[in-house]
Amino acid sequence: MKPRLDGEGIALAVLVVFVLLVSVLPVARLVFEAFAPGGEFDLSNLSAVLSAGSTWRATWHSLVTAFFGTAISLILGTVFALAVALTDIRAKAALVFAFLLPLMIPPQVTALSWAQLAGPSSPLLITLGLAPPLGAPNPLYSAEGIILLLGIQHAPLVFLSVRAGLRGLPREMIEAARACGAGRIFVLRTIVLPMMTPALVAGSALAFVSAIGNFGIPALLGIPAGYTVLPTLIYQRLASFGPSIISDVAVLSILVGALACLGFAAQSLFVGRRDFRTVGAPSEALRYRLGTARLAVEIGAWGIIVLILVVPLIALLATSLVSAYGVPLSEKTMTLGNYAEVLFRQDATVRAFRNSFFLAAGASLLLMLLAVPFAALIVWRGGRLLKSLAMLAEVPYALPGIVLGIAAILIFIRPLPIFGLSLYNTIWIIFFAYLARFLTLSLRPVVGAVQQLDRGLDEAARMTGAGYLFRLRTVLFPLLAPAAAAGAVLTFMTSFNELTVSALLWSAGNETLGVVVFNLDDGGYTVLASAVAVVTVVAIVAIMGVTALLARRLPRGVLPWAD
Amino acid sequence: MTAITIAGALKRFGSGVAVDDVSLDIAEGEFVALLGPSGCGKTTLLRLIAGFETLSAGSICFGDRLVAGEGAHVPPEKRKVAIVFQSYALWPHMTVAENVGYALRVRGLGKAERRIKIGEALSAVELSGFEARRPADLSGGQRQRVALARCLAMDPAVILLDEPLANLDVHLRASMEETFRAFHERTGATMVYVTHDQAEAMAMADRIAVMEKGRILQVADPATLYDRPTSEGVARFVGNGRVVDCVILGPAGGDQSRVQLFGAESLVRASIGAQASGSGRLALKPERLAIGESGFAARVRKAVFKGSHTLYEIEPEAAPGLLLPLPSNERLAIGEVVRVSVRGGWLLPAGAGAAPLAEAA
Amino acid sequence: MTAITIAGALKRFGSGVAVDDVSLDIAEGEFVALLGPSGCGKTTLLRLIAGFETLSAGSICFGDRLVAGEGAHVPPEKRKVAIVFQSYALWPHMTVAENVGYALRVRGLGKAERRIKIGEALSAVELSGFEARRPADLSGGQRQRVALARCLAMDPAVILLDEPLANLDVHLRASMEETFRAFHERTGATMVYVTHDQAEAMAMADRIAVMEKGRILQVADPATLYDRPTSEGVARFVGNGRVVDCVILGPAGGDQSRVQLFGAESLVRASIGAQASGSGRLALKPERLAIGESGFAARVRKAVFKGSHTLYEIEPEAAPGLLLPLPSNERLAIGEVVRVSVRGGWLLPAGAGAAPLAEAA
Amino acid sequence: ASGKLVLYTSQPNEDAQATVDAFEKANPDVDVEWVRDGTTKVMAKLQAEFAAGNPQPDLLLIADSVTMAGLKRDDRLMAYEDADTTGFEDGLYDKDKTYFSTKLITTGIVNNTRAEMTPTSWKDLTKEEAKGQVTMPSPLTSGAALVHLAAITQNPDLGWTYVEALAENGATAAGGNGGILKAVAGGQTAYGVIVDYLPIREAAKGSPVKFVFPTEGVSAVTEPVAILKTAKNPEAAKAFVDFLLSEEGQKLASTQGYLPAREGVEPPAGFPSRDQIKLMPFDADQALADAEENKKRFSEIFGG
Ligand SMILES: Nc1ncnc2c1ncn2[C@@H]1O[C@H](COP(=O)(O)OP(=O)(O)OP(=O)(O)O)[C@@H](O)[C@H]1O
Ligand SMILES: Nc1ncnc2c1ncn2[C@@H]1O[C@H](COP(=O)(O)OP(=O)(O)OP(=O)(O)O)[C@@H](O)[C@H]1O
Ligand SMILES: [Mg+2]
Ligand SMILES: [Mg+2]
Repeated sequence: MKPRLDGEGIALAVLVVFVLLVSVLPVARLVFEAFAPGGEFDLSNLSAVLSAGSTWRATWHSLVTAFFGTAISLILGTVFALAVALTDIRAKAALVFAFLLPLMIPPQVTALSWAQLAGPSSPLLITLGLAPPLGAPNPLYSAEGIILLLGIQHAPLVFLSVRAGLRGLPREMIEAARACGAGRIFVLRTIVLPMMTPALVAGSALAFVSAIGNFGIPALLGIPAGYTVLPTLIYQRLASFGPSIISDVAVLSILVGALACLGFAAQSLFVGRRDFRTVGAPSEALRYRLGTARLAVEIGAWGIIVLILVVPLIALLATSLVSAYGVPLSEKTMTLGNYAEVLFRQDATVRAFRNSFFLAAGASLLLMLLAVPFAALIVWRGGRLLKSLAMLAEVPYALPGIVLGIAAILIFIRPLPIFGLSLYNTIWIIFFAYLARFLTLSLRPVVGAVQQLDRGLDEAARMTGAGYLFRLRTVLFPLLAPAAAAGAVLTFMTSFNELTVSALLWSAGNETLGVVVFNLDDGGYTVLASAVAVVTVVAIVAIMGVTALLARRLPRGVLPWAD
Repeated sequence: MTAITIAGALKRFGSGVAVDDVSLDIAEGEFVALLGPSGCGKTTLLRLIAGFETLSAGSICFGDRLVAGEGAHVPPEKRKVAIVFQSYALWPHMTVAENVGYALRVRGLGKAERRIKIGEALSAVELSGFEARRPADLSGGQRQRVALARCLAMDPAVILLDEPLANLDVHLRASMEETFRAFHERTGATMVYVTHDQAEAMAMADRIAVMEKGRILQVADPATLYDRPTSEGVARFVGNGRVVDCVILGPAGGDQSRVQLFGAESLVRASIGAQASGSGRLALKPERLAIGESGFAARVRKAVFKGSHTLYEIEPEAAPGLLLPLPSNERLAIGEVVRVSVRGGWLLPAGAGAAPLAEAA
Repeated sequence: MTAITIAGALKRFGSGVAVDDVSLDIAEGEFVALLGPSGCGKTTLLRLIAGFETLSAGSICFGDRLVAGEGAHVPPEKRKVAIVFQSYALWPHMTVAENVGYALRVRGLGKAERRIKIGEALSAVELSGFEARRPADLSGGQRQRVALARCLAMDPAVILLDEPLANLDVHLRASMEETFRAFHERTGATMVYVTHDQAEAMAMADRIAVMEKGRILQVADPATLYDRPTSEGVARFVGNGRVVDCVILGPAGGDQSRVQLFGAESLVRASIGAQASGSGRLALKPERLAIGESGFAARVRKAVFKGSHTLYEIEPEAAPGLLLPLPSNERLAIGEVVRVSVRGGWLLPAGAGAAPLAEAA
Repeated sequence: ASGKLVLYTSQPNEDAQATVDAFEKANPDVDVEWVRDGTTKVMAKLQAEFAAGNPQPDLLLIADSVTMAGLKRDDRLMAYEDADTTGFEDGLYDKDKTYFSTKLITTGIVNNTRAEMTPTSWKDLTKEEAKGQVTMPSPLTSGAALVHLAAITQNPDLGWTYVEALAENGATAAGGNGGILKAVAGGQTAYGVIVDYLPIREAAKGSPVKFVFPTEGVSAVTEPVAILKTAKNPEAAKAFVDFLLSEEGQKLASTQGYLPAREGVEPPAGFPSRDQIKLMPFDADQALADAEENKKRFSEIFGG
């Protein structure tokens, strides 16, 4: 086929350049560092790292925790998505809202609050007078604990992806099966879930890659138990001395990237051969009547919400209301001083809110705009170039944030060749890193959605002579809006209190919320850190609430929490 | 015994009424066709029977069992009815064989047995050899046939079919009609068949229910429906009929009446108790008109070649503006004036035009 | 001037061939119908013309412009053709009005103007008042009509229609046919119309291309196709025809021949240069058979009520096992022996059965 | 001195701000830009900058002398021969004057006030009462913990046998000092090994913890300051070092709640007086040489 410079060709070129820039460049820079530390070709680091037993032990641990963690995310996220999308349970919007919020609570907080719940005492339990005596080793400090928390932390990724998929399911598909006499479970097993494969796979791939790259949870729960995974190993390497650190870390990062690509390979394996295109229009949402089981399901759902959201949130809240960590919360000790301190006295907090909002909103919007054409090109046009680009886009998300930060420093510390201006020490380097890191988060749900789309809908628009951009705007975007919005929500929420990438890249005036929370916490001001975290959650709730008010102006199904 | 009893069924969508006070008894083993214009509520009625929609009012019983209405709603999977969807609703992730064999899997049949039944069903729809294809790789008509095979393989007691042959050519259609008839004879299943194609309905159904705007106008066997419609709607809808004004001159023995039509006198059939005089409404079918020596004068306005014959449209001189279809093998020129005799019309019962009769035969 | 020239078009799907060496010239403003059994490649051919599929071999030109083949492939949006999809492909997120008005928006028309055109298109398909509905809330036939309206509103120079009336009842169909014809006359658009319904094709098309298994068997005007098929396939497919063996007795003046059929002698039409003797193949249409005093003896096997007439199947005594359709208004009993005369058959050109002729009229 | 000065530090935000403010007040012409992060992150950032050949800071003010010894080994530091070290013990600055201690952050024992025992000696942590109740920062992630491990193992009375005894008693090693404070204040464990200022400061605010200086002595990280060889503004950097080592700078450290390194400066409230605090002997260069070996051995003992 002759190269054409039409809208699609231009879009393709833009996307290729974008992915090369934000995904391939950092990865390539790391690979370069692995093979040629400091610019000179030298494989001694590579072989040293790869021959160390600890490397492979950590790799294995990473695989195990990510795999089982993903399994938990998959189950939890899918069950929630099914309950919300296909049944007549009540208060769906609130449920979705509550299910997504844990994305906003730093995993360390969740881990800690659960550890406290299982452990001998906590501000909450002491306050209630239920604190057990200082006691036995905590069961959460184990591989199982890591798996459990990874599973919970990433369940919303699966949830959003599957829910967007379920919106496109024509109801006749289910009805035809019911007419065959199939009961609910059978329909679920043979029709709904298989047809949701693209969404399920997209969601689990995200969960898997997130679990591979997660640092907070294994750091908190794994290190005490002597259970090292790749990101914690990388962190430990960084804490050592000597000139080969960056190279060592680069080698380990390549391993992480390889594991992430494994997830992607599994994804193509699952989706590649089968067909999920639904012909015709998706109909309005289905409502399975649960009858008497409804109450039980509702109680179960809210029970899970209590565990994954309310408990950590209360712990966070309790901590933010006392003057010093460990002080029991009572009428006398309760104070709003921490809030006053972070909100009114430390201008860094407010600045960080502004920065993080700008970064998160900017990155999620830009990535959403790119994800739709990119996903359509990947699925409909195919080709090896696009497939490998899609795979490479996954890697920066899987890398521990600190490594991506290092890669960004390696690339941007010198002024840009042509423009002569330097991104280093500006907010733009963080923005760049966010684009690199969250591209896949925005992209995956949309790819899943395109795989389910009837291509005729685009063809019908082409017939009218509509150009590429016009079609994008009027047909593809609205049709893919639920999935694109799911991706944007994921991106926004995860980047809003992102820590590990910005920790290396921030500079004075360009703090992010994550950095502020971490710096407070690290400096021993846990109560202030908790206060900022609570304010962050409140801000997110407010933002979600405002968007819900605007929901009527958006295409249906765009906002997961406004049905 | 009645297999399905629909009593006063009503279905609202928002402010609109899709099915409006429909009552219909369907006997066991009966083959009933639902006939009516697009958007008249056929699909909705079928979906109500299958249980995919809940009734806004009325009730539906299967035998003695109340399945919908009065607070009850038996879910579709418990109703044991098979359905072929207008949109096929094939599962894209399954092969043709898996689609067809789904119900058998639900029933827990073994693999070998399943394969045999799938093979039978596919060969009944002339799709042997397509087992391993995906629905997306089939032509429209092939998809429709897979949907049919899926239904046939279920061996159900009640089958609901929603325009199952719409995308097939005449020959395949004839052969599918044959398949249905054979299936119906073999299994004695009760069938409700939605179609917009009258020939199909006439050819296969024991009884036909004609619907319009959510209501049933008439339920009767094909010949009755064709020859003795009880309402103008049915007279018009079935067999490309026309309803014209005439003057009743008086009864003519048997069920005949004499009428004056477009200035000429004709003998027509009339229902028992039809009016004896005054003005009446006469239902005419195209093939009841014949060009000859006698009859009223009409001008040929249009000719459409139909293969086996040409369909003319004629305009009676006595009723300018009214166009009547008339099939003929003769060659007529546009503008030519011919004499047309009426070989049998049907004098509609009085008041048939005003209120459509929702009545079971 | 030719609007579309298809030369040796071939389309493979995996190992199968969906469109096989098809050549067809379509003149500007012509109305061509593609007729053929399910799965014969009609949709694929249409998609090739529209540009949604790439050719495996051959070429397609619009006027002098090469749009597909020989390494070129003009994308669909640049071809300026409108298409109505068999699966409708309505945009679920838009209202009916937005669906219909999409092309106008593409062209940058103002809101007011758009509204007028949308209103016109919708009223042409009898869907006025449905502007604000979503496709999901429409019946099957209504969806199909929205797809039609969307296409009409585009005012295109070339229109491709893929079974656009499959889900409509006879009356709506007739009225849509009328709409198409009027549209065609008004705009002079070139139309390619896929259908499995012969009557539709006969009634509307200037020429009809009959397809079978990916190949074009014959392209001709409706009457020729009906009366003078060049191959057994066409003879059988069009007008519910049958092809039977006969013995040619000799020419009988004009284009007539005398043949011996089932033991009786008949006069039939024959192509110029038809065989003068020996055994031949005779194409029969049901309405060419008539029950009377003379002719061959046949037994009535089956009767299907068709409303305007009854379609009998008769079995010639001289050819047991062969069933011929025969429409009649007479009442015949099953098993009765009747005499059937042939009022006109068509002696197929020699070799017509062996190799289908892909030829333009 | 004048111009722009870039400082990388691991001091807590508030302290860093106070230090910079005080310095700028004394040197109004210098404009200090500072970046604050955990030691590991600061070092990772710095290493990446080294690798890219463009280190940004003039000046480092980070946790421990071992890290500085490493940088010195890699020839990254500039010697400041003329630095005024009066009042500083010998061990508190590099003999080549490349880095200088600015304060003493000692590592001792913290216990929850609800704990059964109040430990006084390192060895108390190996007793039955403390079984499974001790947590400490991991030398794999915390610089202070690595220094502490080196000091313990360099101490002939304690050594590796003591470390092994701790492990046998079910002690855990996790993360950094912040986590230890949370674990002990939150009551997950009764005892912790921790740097002094965190529990002392929190106890003053009412947190249920108590800090103990064990009888054998404490290890200390000294938050050394150093000038990079690549410093773009060495004059201002030297002025900053001078300020930190001056009596005024040391008093500031004291008001921030740290033990000043310079003799004769009043310690902050809650601390015993300087002469009552016993420091375990410590050899930074040796510690650097042993670092990898120590980490390996530690992780063998504690797993991971
Ligand atoms: N994507 C595909 N992959 C493989 N085979 C295909 C594909 N699309 C169509 N076919 C096959 O090509 C042949 C022609 O299909 P096409 O859709 O053109 O038929 P059609 O004439 O439109 O039939 P219908 O009247 O049933 O719609 C069929 O046998 C079909 O199974
Ligand atoms: N979900 C819905 N919401 C609102 N109106 C609906 C809905 N479904 C159907 N309708 C309307 O109800 C009426 C009956 O629809 P139905 O699908 O039963 O028609 P139908 O007789 O099957 O027509 P067709 O022959 O065109 O398929 C139509 O006017 C349709 O627009
Ligand atoms: Mg319908
Ligand atoms: Mg087709």
